[in-house]
Amino acid sequence: MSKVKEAIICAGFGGQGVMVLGKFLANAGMMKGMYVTCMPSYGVEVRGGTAHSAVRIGSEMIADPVIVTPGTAIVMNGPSLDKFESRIASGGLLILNTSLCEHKPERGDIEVIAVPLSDEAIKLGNVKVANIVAAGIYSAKKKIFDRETLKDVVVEMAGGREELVPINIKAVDRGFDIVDQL
Amino acid sequence: MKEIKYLSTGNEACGEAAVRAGCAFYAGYPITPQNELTAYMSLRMGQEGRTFIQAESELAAINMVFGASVAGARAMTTSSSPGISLKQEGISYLAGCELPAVIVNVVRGGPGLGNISPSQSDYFQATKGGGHGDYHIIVLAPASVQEMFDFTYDAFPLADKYRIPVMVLTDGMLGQMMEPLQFDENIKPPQEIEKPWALRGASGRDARAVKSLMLGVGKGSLEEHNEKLQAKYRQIAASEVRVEMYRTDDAEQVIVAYGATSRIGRSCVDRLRGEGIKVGLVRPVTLWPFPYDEIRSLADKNASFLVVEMSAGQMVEDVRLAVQDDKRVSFYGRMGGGIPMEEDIMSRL
Amino acid sequence: MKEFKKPISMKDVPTHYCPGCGHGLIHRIICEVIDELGIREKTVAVAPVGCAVLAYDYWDFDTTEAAHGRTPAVATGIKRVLPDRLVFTYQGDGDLAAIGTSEIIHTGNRAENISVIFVNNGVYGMTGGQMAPTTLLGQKTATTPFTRRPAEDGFPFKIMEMMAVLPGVTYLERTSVCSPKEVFNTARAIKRSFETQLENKGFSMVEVLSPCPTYWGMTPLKAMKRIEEVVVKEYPLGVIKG
Amino acid sequence: MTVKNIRLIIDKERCKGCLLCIEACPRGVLSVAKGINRKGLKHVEVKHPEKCTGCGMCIVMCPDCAIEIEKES
Repeated sequence: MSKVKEAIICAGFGGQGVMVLGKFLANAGMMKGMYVTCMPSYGVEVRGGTAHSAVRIGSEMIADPVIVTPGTAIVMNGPSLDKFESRIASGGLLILNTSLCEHKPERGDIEVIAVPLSDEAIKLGNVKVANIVAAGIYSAKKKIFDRETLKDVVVEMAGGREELVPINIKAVDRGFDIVDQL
Repeated sequence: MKEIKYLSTGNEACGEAAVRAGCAFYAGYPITPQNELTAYMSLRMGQEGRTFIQAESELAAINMVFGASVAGARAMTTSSSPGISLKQEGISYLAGCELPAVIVNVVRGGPGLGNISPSQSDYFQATKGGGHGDYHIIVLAPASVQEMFDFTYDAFPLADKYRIPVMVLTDGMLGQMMEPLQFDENIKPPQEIEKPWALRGASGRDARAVKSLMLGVGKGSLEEHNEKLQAKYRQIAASEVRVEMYRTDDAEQVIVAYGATSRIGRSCVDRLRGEGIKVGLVRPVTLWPFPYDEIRSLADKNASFLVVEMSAGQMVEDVRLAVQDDKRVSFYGRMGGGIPMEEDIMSRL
Repeated sequence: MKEFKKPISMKDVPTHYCPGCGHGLIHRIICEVIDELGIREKTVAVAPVGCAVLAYDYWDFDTTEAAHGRTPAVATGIKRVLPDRLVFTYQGDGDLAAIGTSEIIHTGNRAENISVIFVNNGVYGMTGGQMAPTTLLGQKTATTPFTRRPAEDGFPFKIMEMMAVLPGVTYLERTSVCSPKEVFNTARAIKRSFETQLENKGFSMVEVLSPCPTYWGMTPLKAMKRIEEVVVKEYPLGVIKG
Repeated sequence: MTVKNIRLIIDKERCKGCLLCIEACPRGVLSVAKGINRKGLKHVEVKHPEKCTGCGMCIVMCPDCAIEIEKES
C-alpha cells in the first residue's frame, strides 16, 4: 500500500450530517485496514450552529486526532467556509456545497470542487444525503477507497434503518459521477 | 474466539469495557466531556438488566457506588474534572474502607469550570491522593480508544484484588475521538473473587461493619490501619507498575509523556529517529504506581528528559524524583486545551 | 412467660451516649423491631456522621458508615445490589436535613425502597451543640448565642412536610420518645416503615423527636418534657403521609 | 394466671443515671442509689421490689438497656 496520510475536516450546520460524514470516511479507512481517527467538535461549538469533525486516515499510527491544517476540507455551508478556508493546507482540496454558500472561496493555491451538494441530494430524493455525495466526491478524487468500499460502509452504518441504504448508495454513485464529469 | 471491530468513541469503549467486565452497578451525573459515557451506560446497563442510576449529584453518585461496593458488586462511576473534585470525598472513604470501585475521569481544563478541552491537569489530584488522608488509588492512563477499553476492563479485577479504587485517567480528546476498537465478542468478565468482607446480612456469621472511623488505640487503631494500607500500597508499587518504553535502549534524550500526549511524543521519536537523533519515549501507563525505577535506569545511562504534559507541569515532579538531577529534566506543557504540537516538542530536543 | 430483656440484635455493650440520650432508646427500638420481624440476618444498615456514627458498635447486624449526609446514597447502592435485604439509614438532623438534604430528597423522589430513621434532636451533638436546621426559634445553641432568629438563621426545617409532596414517598410519620406511650408508637411506626420496604412499597421515613439533654442544657427528664410541651408544637406528631 | 417471683435487675455499671425509668414507673419501685458506679455516675436501684408488677415501663424508657425483668409463672 502506498503511503497514506489524509487529514480531512468536514464542516457545516448541525443537522447536515458532518459528524456522520466524518464517521463514514473513518469507517471506510478502517475497512481498508488503515489507521483512522475521527474527532467531533463538541460542546459550545455544537450549540453555536456550526459543527465539524476531523478525520485522519493513515498507513501509519496516528499521533494527534486534532487537525489544525487540513489537507481536505468538505464544507457544507457559508459560515464553515469562512472558518476553514484559510486553514486548508497549500495545495489542498476544498469540496464546497454551493447550495448553501453564496460567496466564492478566495484561495488560489488550493483545488476547489464546488458543487450544489444539497440540490444534488434533493434530486436523489433526500436532502440529507448531501454528505454522502460529498464522501463520494472525496473518494473519487483521492482514490483512497473505491465505490464498493463506500457502499459497504453505507450498509454497515445503516444500523436498523435499511430503507435508507438505496438512496445512500445512489449518493455514493452520484459523487463518483460528479468527479468523472469534471 | 470471535473478534469484533468497529469505530468507537473512547467514552463508549470505556462503557462497553465496564459492561464486559461485569460492572453490576453504575451511577453518574452529566458533565462534558464524558456525557456519552453516562448515556451509553444507561442504555447498556438497561439492556443487560443491571443497575444504572443518574444521581442527583456527583457526591451522591460516588456514594451510591460506595454502597454497591459494600454490598459486593462491581461498581463504577464516571465524570470529568469538576465532578471528580466532588467525588474526592467518596474516594477517600472508599480508600479508607478498602472498597474496590472503578472511577473514570475524562479530564477537562481547570481550575474551576475551566473549559471542556482535553487536559492533563488532574495528575496531582489522581496520583497524590486527591481527597483527605494518607492513601493512593491505582491510576491507569490510556492513550487510545482501544486502551480506553482494555484499561477499563483491567481496572475491575485490579480493584477487586487489592480492595482499592482504580481510576482510569483520560481526557476529553480520548473520550470524544473515534478509533477502531477490537475485542473478542465472547469476552468473559474477569474472574470474580470472593469478597468475604462484603455486607450482605449477617447470616451464619457474626455481624460486621465496613467503616473508616478508627478511634481506638493499639489493635484496631488508625495507625495500625494506615500501616496496613501503606503495606498494601508498597505491594502494589512493587508488582503493578506498567510502563511502555519506546526506542529507549540507546536514547540520549527521552520524552516522558502519558495518555494523549504520549501519542504526539511517539510521533516525534519516529521523526527524529529518521534524522538519526537518538530519542526515545517513556510512557507511564500506571501513573500510580509511577515507574520510577524504569526512568532511573535511563537516567543512570546519562539520558536527559523532556516531560510533555497538557498541564503546568505535574508529572514532571515525579520524573525529577526518579532522575534526581534537575538539570537533566526539562518540561514543555500546554494549559488551555491546546495539544502540544510535534514541532514544539521537537524544537526542544 | 415473657421476659423483658435486651433485644438480640443489640450487642451487649454499653453505649457512648450521654445520660438520657434518645439515640440509645431509638437504637433499641430498631433492634426490637428487627427481632420481631426476624430479619437480623438480612439487614444492612447505614450509619451517619454525627453522634450515631458508632451505631455499628451497638447493632448486631451488618452496618456500614457513610460520609456526612450521603447516607441515603450509600443505602441506594446497597439496596439496588441486594433488593431482598432490609436496608435502612439512621440519620441525625445535621446529616439528613443540612448537608444531606439533596440526597434525602432525591432518594425519596426516586422511590428507593429503603427505610429512613431520622432522629431530630434539634442540635448538632457530636460537634458540640451547634444550630441544626431543625433548631427551634428562640433556642440557644453554640452557634446561635443570641438564640435562633429568623432574620439571621432562617426557620426550623420541616423536612417531612416537604417530602410529603414527592410521589415516590410512600409513608411518613413523626413520632417521639418522650414517654412509654410514644416509645411504643415509635416502635409501631418503625415496624410499619420496615414492612413497607419488605412489601416493596417504596420509600418511607420515620422522624423521631429525640432529646439531647447535654446540649439543651437540661436534665433528661426536663428534656423529655420539652419535647412533649414545646417541640411537638413546631413538629406535630402523627402520620404525615401514607 | 398469676405471676410470681418478679425479678427486676438493674445493671448499675450500665446505668447512667438519667432517671427516665423512675419517671416511667407507675408505682415508685425505683430510686437513685446513694453510691456511684465505676464510671462515677449516680445510678438507679430497686428500692421497693415488692411493689413491682413487672409492667416493664422502666425498661421501655431506658436508653441504655440497663434493666431486665425475669418472671416465673
